[in-house]
Amino acid sequence: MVPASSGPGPIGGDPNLQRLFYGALALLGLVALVAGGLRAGAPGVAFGLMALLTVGGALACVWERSVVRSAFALMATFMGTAGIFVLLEADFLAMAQVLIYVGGILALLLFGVMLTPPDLGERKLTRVLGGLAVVGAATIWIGMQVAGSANFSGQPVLTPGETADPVTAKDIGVGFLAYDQYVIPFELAAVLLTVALVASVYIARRKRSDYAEERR
Amino acid sequence: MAQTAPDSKQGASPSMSLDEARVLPSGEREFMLDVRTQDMELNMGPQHPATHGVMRILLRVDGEIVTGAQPHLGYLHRCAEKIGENVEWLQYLPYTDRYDYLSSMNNNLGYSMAVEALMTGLEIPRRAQMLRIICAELNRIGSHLIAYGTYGLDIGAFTPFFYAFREREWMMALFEKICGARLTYSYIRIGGVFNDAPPGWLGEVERFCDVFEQKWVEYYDLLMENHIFVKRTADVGVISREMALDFGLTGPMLRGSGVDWDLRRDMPYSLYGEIWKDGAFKIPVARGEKGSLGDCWDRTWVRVMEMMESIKIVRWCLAHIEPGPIIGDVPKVLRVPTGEAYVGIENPRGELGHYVVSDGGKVAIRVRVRGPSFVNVAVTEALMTGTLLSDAVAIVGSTDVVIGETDR
Amino acid sequence: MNATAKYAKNVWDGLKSSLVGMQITGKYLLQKPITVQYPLERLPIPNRYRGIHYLEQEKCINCLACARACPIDCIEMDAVRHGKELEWVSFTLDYQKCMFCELCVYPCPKDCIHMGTEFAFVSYDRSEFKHDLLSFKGMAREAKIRMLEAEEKKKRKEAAKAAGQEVADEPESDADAEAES
Amino acid sequence: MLAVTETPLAAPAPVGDGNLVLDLLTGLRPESVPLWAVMATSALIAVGLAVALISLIAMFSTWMERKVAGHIQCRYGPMHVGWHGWLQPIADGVKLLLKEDIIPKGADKVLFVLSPAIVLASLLGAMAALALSPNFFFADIDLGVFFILAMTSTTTIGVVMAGWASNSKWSLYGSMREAAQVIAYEVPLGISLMVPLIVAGTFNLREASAAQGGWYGMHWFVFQNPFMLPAFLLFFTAVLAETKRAPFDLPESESELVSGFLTEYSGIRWSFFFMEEYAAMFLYSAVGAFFFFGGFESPFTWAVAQMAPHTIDLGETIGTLKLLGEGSLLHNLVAVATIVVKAFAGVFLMMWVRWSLPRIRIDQVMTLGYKYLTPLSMVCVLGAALFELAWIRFFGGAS
Repeated sequence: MVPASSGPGPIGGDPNLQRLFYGALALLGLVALVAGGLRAGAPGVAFGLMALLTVGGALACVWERSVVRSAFALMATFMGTAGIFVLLEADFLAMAQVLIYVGGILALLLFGVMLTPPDLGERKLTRVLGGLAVVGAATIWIGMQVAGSANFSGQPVLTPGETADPVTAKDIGVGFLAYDQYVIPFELAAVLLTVALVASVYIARRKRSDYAEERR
Repeated sequence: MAQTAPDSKQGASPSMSLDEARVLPSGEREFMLDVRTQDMELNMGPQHPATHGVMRILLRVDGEIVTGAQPHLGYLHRCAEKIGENVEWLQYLPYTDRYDYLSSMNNNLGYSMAVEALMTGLEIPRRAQMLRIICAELNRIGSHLIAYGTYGLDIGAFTPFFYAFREREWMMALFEKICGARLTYSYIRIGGVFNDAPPGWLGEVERFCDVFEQKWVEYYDLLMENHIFVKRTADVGVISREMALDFGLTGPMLRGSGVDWDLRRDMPYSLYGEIWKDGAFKIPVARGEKGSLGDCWDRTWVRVMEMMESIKIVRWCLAHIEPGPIIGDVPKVLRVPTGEAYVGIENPRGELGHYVVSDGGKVAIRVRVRGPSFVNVAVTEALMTGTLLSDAVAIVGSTDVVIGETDR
Repeated sequence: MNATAKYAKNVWDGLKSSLVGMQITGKYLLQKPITVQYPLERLPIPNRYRGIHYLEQEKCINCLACARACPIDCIEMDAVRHGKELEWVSFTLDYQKCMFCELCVYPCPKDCIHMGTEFAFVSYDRSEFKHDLLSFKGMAREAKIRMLEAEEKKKRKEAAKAAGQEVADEPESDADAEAES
Repeated sequence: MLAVTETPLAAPAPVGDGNLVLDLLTGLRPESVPLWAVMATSALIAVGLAVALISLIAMFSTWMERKVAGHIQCRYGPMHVGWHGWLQPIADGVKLLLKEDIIPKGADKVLFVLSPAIVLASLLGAMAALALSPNFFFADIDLGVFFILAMTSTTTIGVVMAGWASNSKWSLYGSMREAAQVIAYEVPLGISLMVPLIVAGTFNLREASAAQGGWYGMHWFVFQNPFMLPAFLLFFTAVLAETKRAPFDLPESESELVSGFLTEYSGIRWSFFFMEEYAAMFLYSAVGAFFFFGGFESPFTWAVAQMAPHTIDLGETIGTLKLLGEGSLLHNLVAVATIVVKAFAGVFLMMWVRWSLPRIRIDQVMTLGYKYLTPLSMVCVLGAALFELAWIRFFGGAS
């Protein structure tokens, strides 16, 4: 258990870089809020706020040098996601998100992360570059997908003859358990998470030879 | 109980084999997760609520598990023994108040008896003996009340502490009436006591005994029988019989491990031999009722039971006390005959020994004190290894150390 | 005891002992507190209380018995002796050191130093803990008169001696009458 | 925020769903002001009220705690500021505000400052679901209890953050214990709440309260099902652990961890954590009152509701004001009094337990949570469900 400050320099890294990053984040947030407000009034502002929380939290999570701070930034992401669920009138999903992700998983995550010493070489360009390339490619791909399919006019997309009662996010929330199509992926994800958990414990396991060394 | 002393420079020194499950005395098996962790050094004290003063315990912890502990003493050292070699015989008396400040009467008694042992021909009047025993036993009650109350605080129960202090307050008021002080009495002097009991005092002591007997039941029900308390203290910090003898433990620590040894009975001094023969009191010895023999619960139980036995002794004295002189024939300027003497008495915390050497002058040439707390606290190091952090606190509390006495 | 019985016993014990404890504390919740509101209300202090000293200065003969008896030498006294009379300079007691053991009280041949019932002792300045127990400095008025008289008598005696006359001692009552006039 | 999004924005018709403040504002609204502005104003008023409520609860609870502790321990407790010291919390508040603001040198300043805010904010959010009377509430959330559980679980993160940011080993211990403890006790807390939820059939606090109105206002859930009382005991125990109250105050166990996660905090930041603690106690007690002990319902509430309706006209803009009868002003006031008394009775019970019992060790906390409370609460849920089924099957479900 090494406290956060044991590494050289301030916890957050170079203060100027920090200021630059968070300034840019604040600017992004302002843009999101104004854009949302102009486009859709009060709900738009709410959406802008939630989007800022989600995206900003995710960015800060990647940016921050201290693992624990990253984990705390994740909280903003979870809360923002929950807010978006609320805006989509999926109340139950939103609350489950908060209860399970913030109250449960994040607390567990912190439990583990707080025991981890900081990795001082984590922000080396050579190490970050590969990840950055993958993330960038993914972002571009998702952006293209969204741009191709999203409807920016604000009007519901209706094929002729269909009534205006589409499946809402609320239904999707319940549908996770009700509709056959989502059950298998859901269970698969659960199995995958369990395997990952067991694997991480296995990796962190102390081997007998380690004791032998320390005892000497 | 092989112990590995914690070494701050090397890595972890696991006290138990980590790849085996530890079998608790109750038969449960306790597993340790086999995950790579790093040990942390934790400074408990000198300012910490659980160290009962200014003791420092250097803990080496692996998460919540203590892997090593080392008590550090000396933060309250006042050179009491050296002062004893520089002031006159009587003048040292106020200093004896101050090493175990919770049982000053007993300290006074121990020192006075050590000096009296050298003064052949000095006879202590019977009334003075009675008053001495009444005060010493009342003070034992007060001291055990503190032990009980602060142990409750260590475990997390606040209220027993206040109830204990309520009765202790009365006890102190009684002492205030007879000698004028509430904590540092200097009441028992060489040759007797320095003040007779004021009128009505003995009756008030009787009333105190009556009320205390009723309240004692509450103490027992409130804390000793409480399930949480039992779970916190039973099977924690087990001192086996052999270990207790090896560490030289005395008093409730020793009796808590099932060793039937009490100086009041086995090496009787003052009138205790007579009282014992009269069958007035018993010596509570732990039986391992709630867990295994010698755990924290047993030690606390011994203290709580001793309070009642002290009440019985006080009652015996009240029944047998008669008017008479209160101090023997002691010259104003005391010159103690040449010789050396060691007198050990049963303090609330164990055997308090005074070793004095005189060359016939007004000043001792050597005063040595065997403080029970100093000896008892040594065992914490051995007990804490392999326990949880909360247990470490419970163990320190159960030794009932008074730092003034460990450091002197 | 098998596991199930143990489990049930744990639940039962925990519940029962908690309720017993709460019953005891609840009983006291309804009773009147035993403490007092200190600055407004004070508990009686017994006569033998060993509080802050007081000195009967007229009786004191500056014999230093109390200072010698003190284990920590916290009493210091200073007086100038004019024949039988004392001119007081100081009689200080350092309460930073004093441990209220009452050993200074018993050796006093004139029974003039006592311990009072006052115990509250608060100050912003440590130097204030060095108390001067004197109620007056110098000499008491009567003592001064007695001293002047004695000196005058001595002078007269010497003058008479110088004059070669044998004068008998004047009676005490005359001296008193003169002093009063 | 939730009040804004709860009802569809386009639909003008029943705005407040019976909410007094919202109805009043809608009545006063000039034509030019858009509806969302009214709802936002209402939400802001609600936020202000919630903040005031938390402060008031914390003030009264601290005074009560000190008095209860004092009298249990044969002392008086605070006596000097005001009658029996009832203004003492204000004096303390002023003192805490004026204290030096200390941030330790090695601390992570951002997180150190942020954590009290997160702790208090999440509790403020949770307060939104609390209904004070049938017609006076902040946000009428269908999943009221679930929302409260979700929001209060967020305080854990704040506490963990405080412990980490302090950069003290004792604080770290406190926050680790908090994380472990809360994760362990959220399960039995939720499951034991399932028992009244089965009987009530709703997550909404107001609806649950309305379901207990029979038998002259004494048709409480505890009397409706034999598994309700054990479920309440389990719920109460889990709540003690969730709110970090003794005997589960391990995150800040004074005798072991100096002050746990609060060790490095001082002044007003420190008091934020205490405001959170007391407000959480109140909130959970209120939830307990709603789902076990009748909510707004008591013989008094019932009697007021039975009175003949009496209304007065306050002009065109506001409309009529009901004084007596169901849904009237008096009915609401009595309901507020009922729920506040019930909630503070719960708070008092927590205090009584705190000053009577010793603290549990961390491994025993885990044992109690996972091995005792969780299975027992599951048994309670199963039993309650079977009992309900049997009741419906054999007695026609007239409960």
